[in-house]
Amino acid sequence: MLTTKQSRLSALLIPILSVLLGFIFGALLMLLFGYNPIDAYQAMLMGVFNSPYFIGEAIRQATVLTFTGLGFAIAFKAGFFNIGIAGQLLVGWVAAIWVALSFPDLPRIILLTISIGAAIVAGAVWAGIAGTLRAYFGTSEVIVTIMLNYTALHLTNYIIRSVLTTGNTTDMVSENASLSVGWLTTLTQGSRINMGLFIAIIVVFLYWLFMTQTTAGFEVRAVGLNPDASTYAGMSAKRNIILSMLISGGLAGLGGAIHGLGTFGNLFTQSGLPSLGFNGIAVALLGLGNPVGIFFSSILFGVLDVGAGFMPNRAGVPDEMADIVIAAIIFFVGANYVIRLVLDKMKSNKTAEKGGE
Amino acid sequence: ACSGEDASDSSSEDTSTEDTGGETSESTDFSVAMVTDEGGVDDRSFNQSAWEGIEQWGKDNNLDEGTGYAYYQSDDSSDFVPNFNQALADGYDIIYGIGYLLLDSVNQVADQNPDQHFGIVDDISDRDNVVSLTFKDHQAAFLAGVAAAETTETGKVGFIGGIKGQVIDRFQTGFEAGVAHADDSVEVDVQYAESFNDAGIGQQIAAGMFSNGADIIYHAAGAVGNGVFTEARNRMESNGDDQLWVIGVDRDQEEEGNYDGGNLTLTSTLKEVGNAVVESTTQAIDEGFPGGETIAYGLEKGGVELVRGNISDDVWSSVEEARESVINGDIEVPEFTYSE
Amino acid sequence: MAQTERVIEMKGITKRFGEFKANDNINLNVEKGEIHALLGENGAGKSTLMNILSGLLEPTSGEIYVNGKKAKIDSPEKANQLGIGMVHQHFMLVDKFTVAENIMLGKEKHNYGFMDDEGAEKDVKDLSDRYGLTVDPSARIEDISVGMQQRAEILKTLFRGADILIFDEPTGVLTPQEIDELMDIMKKLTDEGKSIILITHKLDEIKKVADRCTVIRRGQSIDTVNVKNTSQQELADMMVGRSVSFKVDKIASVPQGPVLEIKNLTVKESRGLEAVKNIDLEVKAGEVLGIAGIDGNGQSELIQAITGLTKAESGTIKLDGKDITGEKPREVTETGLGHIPEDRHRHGLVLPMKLEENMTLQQYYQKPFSKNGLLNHGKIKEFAKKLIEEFDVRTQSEESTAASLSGGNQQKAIIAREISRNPALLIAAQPTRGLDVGAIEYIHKRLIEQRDNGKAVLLMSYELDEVMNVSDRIAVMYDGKIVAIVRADETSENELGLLMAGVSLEKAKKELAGKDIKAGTAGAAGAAGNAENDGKERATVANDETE
Amino acid sequence: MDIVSLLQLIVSSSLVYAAPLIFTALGGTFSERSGVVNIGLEGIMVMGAFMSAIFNLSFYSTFGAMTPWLGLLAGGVIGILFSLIHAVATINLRADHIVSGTVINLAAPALAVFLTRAIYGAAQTGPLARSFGFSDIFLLEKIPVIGPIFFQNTSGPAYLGILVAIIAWVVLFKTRFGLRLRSVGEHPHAAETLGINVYLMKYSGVMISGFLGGIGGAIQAQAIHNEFGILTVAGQGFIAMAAMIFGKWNPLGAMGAAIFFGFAQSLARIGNYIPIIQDIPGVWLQVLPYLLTIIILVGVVGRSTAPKDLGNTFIRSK
Ligand SMILES: Nc1ncnc2c1ncn2[C@@H]1O[C@H](COP(=O)(O)OP(=O)(O)OP(=O)(O)O)[C@@H](O)[C@H]1O
Ligand SMILES: Nc1ncnc2c1ncn2[C@@H]1O[C@H](COP(=O)(O)OP(=O)(O)OP(=O)(O)O)[C@@H](O)[C@H]1O
Ligand SMILES: [Mg+2]
Ligand SMILES: [Mg+2]
Repeated sequence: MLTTKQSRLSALLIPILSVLLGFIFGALLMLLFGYNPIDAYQAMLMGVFNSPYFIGEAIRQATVLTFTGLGFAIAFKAGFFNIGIAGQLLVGWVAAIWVALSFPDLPRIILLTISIGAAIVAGAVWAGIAGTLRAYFGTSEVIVTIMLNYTALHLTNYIIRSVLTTGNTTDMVSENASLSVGWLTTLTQGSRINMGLFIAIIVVFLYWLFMTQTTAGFEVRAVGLNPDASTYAGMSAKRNIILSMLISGGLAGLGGAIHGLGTFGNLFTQSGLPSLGFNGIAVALLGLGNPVGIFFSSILFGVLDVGAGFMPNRAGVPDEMADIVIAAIIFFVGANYVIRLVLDKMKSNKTAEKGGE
Repeated sequence: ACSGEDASDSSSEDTSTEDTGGETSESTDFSVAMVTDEGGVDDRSFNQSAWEGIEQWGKDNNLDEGTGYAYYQSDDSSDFVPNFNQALADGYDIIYGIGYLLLDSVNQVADQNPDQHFGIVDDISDRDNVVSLTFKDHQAAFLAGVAAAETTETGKVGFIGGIKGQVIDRFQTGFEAGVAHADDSVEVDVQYAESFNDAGIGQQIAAGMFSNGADIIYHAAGAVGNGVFTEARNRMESNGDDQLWVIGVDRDQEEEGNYDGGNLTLTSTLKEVGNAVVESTTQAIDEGFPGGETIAYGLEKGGVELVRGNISDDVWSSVEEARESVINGDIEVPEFTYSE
Repeated sequence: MAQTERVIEMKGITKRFGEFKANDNINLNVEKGEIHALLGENGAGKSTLMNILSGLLEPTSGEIYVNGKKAKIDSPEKANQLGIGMVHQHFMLVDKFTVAENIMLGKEKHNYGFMDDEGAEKDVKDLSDRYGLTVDPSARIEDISVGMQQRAEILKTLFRGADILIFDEPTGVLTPQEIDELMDIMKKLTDEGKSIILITHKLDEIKKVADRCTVIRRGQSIDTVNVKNTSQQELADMMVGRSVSFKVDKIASVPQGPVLEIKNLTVKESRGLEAVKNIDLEVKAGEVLGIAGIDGNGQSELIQAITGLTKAESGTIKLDGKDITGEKPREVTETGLGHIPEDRHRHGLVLPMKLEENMTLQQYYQKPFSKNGLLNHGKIKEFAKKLIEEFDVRTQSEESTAASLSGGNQQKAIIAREISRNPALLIAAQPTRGLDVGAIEYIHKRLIEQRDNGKAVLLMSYELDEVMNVSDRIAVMYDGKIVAIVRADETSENELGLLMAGVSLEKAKKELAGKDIKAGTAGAAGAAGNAENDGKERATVANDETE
Repeated sequence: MDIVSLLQLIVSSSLVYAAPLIFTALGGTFSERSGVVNIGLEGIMVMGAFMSAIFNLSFYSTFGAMTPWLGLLAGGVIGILFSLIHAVATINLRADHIVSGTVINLAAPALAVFLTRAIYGAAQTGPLARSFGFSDIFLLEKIPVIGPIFFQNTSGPAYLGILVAIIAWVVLFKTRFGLRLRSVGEHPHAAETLGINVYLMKYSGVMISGFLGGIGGAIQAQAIHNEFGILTVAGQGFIAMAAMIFGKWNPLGAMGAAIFFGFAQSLARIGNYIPIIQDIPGVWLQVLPYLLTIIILVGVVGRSTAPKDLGNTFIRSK
């Protein structure tokens, strides 16, 4: 019991220390270029935390990142590198807006359900292609998802212009397809925070439930760790490959729906793949694949992302600095072996001291 | 500000700021901010042009950056609305959204803040507290078409668009109309890169167009255009006998056209977003905010322009002629071909 | 022997892993030209000691003298320079490289950095001819037999000029024939003046080739004895630390109705060749059917077809009266099959998962471990604890990962999992590979217990000892066919050896009748036989229950 | 357009597009052959593009027409430096290779733009002093028919890439260094017991990938974009990674895959001048390169096997 508690503590300690070290690294870099790191961080944090509006915005951003992060994580757990989260998010976004625009007058609960459902299906299908090819032909999911990213990008732009509208931006969806929650909007002084937050919390719980408490999750984990032994034990590796990619893509598609309906309420032509997809990878890594960890790391990313906007005007520091800090944080998460080593050394020194007394 | 020189140089001799500078130098309590689209403030396109205009206006009025004038940079489309709100919190009198991508965001914050004044560039908002500044890009493109048709030796010219859509369609329509106006035997080869980023695609399309006989390409495709210039430069450097030209967009792209042995930027169409923003600001100070209005900046208002560049004297006089006709209404330049 | 020189002298070697002492003040002397056996239970510290000698591990304390000179062996490179080479328990070969490339790696033959493949292959050929270690220098490791892989490993050390060779459990993966060849090779090497340290769990092998034997128990060196003057019994006693004198009693089997019925079964292997050719086979309730045969004669494919991992080409398989031909592994398992796979790391366990999860790998989806798709962690833990207790799996806790267990305990966990489901048919493929005598005997006992409970057991093993001791009937496979089915108590290793080489039963009987048994080492068949030690003298050790 | 000029057009525009991909995919091959997954290729390309642009602008007055070629070296060197982050993280600090690669991809664009701002006061450098231009391949250009199609007015860097691919193949499969590098990617513990310095080999693999990836970025900047900005490298690193896998971790395969990708793009862009292809709707032509890659991968190439120890952290026994 004690040992598990201790390991849980160090599992918490590592991301926290990584975040600290990341900030310190950023500060050093800023000093090197003659910027004032204190001003910069103050601008970033105060910018967000001094205003309910920006807290709301940070959470809104975090909400979408939670979905993309979880999406990446489940594929990763099952042994796949789903680099196609961005494309799956995009097709989810398209599907949600398409459905919402097609049936503007349906009752809200129904319209939201089918819009979001369509997005999940779209994302799942998009990732499912890669999963199926992997399962039946052994085709590298890395290549297929990269290729499907670009395919999604071009198809999306085509659909917007040729199917949904003639311009670059679709109409706004009707009120019935809005995710906004009155009291939350009011509380955050009009931010775009939306019911995606609650969906995210539910999904975090469901993800945990699925992975640790269900037989299907057990299979996904087992197949991810040792497909041969899992096959021997009567699990279907093929089925689980496809299943985990479907869930992965479904989560990304759900993120697309929340982003589309919640953040924008419409869809517009994209010149590149949404960065939320790739940041989802970072979020998953910082969260160490744990759903609650992913949720909190999404919030950190949301704050950094929204707060970064304050740095140029209030501290004169280019907002690229925020990305550098994020990269540094992930670096330390990755190199946690060193952090662990130092922690262990400190611990053993302590116990040695105690023992000596 | 009809001259198509490098924007940062031209600011010192900018005529449009002179119009306003003398009268408004006292009104230091007025402040202006802009929110960029994803291109950022130094995109060497309309964001940069808008910012240079605002910056100059601020300096002329002895304002400080950060209180009297400011920009808010968007790295992602989801930054638009928060950036408006940041500008709102910082208390600017007018906040401009630069580029059609910001329309929905402007409308949204305009609804939430009915007493605040906003501007949108390149699109039209129907809100009462928003002034819409549009540009008759098709007029400048028309002149580019005239210049191209009159300059081509092969009777074939090309147009490369970025991502298909209304805005770029305006360029294409104007250009095609200009070509037809000058010489309807000249063919226009139209292609879209479906990207604003991948210069490699620009280079491939340009290679195809040149190989297929076009000798002038007009691009309206952002960074994809870099590849168009590269292909033209490569061809000119390996075989300088057959003159090829590129027509730049949004700002004077003369610099991009330098090659061993000359310059191949025939001309560039300009979009003087800075002028328009300053003009509408001045109007707001002097006559009250033109909320709900749409101000279309065309050739006549110096909102769009074609630079002289490397256009020959003969051709330039045809261009001048065409410009007169457009301004005085003899020629009505079509805006859209988009119909499907 | 007194005048021989000491090539290796390890003095007071201690190796700690954290708090744990894997080697505790061990002394070991090896003389020139001898084969020195190292004997000890699983986890006694043999591999650790040898890894220290070969420069892979650094001792916590202690000294090493090589040829009388004190040496600091801080890298494998250094060990090479000192003439020490090790043939590792898990081969250290690059599958995709050729034999020659593997042998040359690190000491490549090259012209200005460019590989001289032909020269290298010629050198390897010369070397292999010199020591009689037949290999194909240009063949890829992944395409050759385990025996040839091992010869490549040996050549690797010889190529580096090793005078002192360490063999860590070299026979565990070999066929009887190959084992015999290896013994000959070892003898030949010592004749050339090389010294050999041999780690093995097989006492008969020690008796057969070793000159002296050092016994290690729980990280400590117990004694070094002269093999000639010591019986297998004495060696076993020393190894375990107390007298072990009994053998598991095997009452005669009482076979009943058939549990497994195979008719006209043909199975193709992955490259599309027929590996199992039109086989008929029956295993009855209450009997252990052994399958003997040299590796690669279709045994693995036969098992894969029964378990549903490979589709049968033609024929039918019935389990407990139900036709399971073409069924998926899960259906087969549920019909009543337990399966201890050959490769426990790859197929038996999900190493990074908890032991408790591994223990329910076949049953997690059934009641009481789950209900409506939801796992019941309490029940899983309870079940795992029970099995750990019952099967004496040594682990810190049921929450430890399977990877943290020793090989023997990992195997016990698998056996616990499979037997606990009480399957009508238990297939045990190589169930005791690499395990010590204590563990082996325990596993054999459990298999026989299963039989005595009226279940059918199908045992596949390359070790004739094992097949003969545990089985009631033995089916011999050769070239994808069952060439004979004999009663275990009516056959001999020599007969089996001949059958395994493809000799027909009548012919084998005739041949054996005509010849003196002692001389029966002719050809491939003889490889299996060991006349001096016809299996009766086996030391059998009860499950080690101390501490 | 006559058939010869059409072919010339297709060949040269395929090669132009492929050139950066060839180098970067070759880089990835070296890294992964040594057992280190490198999804950071994209970031390495960004740094290479950035550095070559600075070099090009700063040293044109000194080196003249040689500048872009030397710029490749500049890009390669910064690529090496940047790849060291990946090497230290994955080899010494035992970081997950994907995590570390993600760090590279996050950090590189931010850092490069940050530095560009610091140096040029804007997010882009502006046009470079000198770009690659077309090259004629010495002597080969004189071959009738073939010469004009393949070797005249074509991409110099692409042919350099082809040459480097052949060299890389020789290095990887015919030299002592290559054997050792591959052994480390397949079975590092075996290599260790034979006295091979596993860390050194892995460092070599990653640093070569940095060098070649940096060159890939430098080509992207100096042969195509003619400037450095955030859009200069936009996904090419990922495509190169796909090419590496497509090519089954074989330098010649990776090169072939990169050229194939350039060809598919070219077909999509030049399709308008080719009968039949002309009639395919635009959107399909745009997604053609991507779908074609998937189809060929599934139908023809089949499953590819990565180096056996790819992605694992090597922990020295002791
Ligand atoms: N790297 C290590 N870290 C911690 N403990 C270790 C390590 N290597 C070995 N041990 C422990 O040291 C002990 C001796 O292991 P070793 O591998 O030497 O046993 P062995 O005698 O070779 O056993 P076997 O017969 O199973 O091969 C074991 O208890 C093992 O758990
Ligand atoms: N790094 C390590 N940390 C802790 N224990 C280790 C480590 N490496 C090995 N061990 C332990 O060393 C023991 C021996 O390992 P080894 O792989 O030699 O198994 P084994 O008992 O010899 O099994 P087999 O013969 O089947 O391979 C195991 O108990 C294993 O858990
Ligand atoms: Mg061992
Ligand atoms: Mg062992």
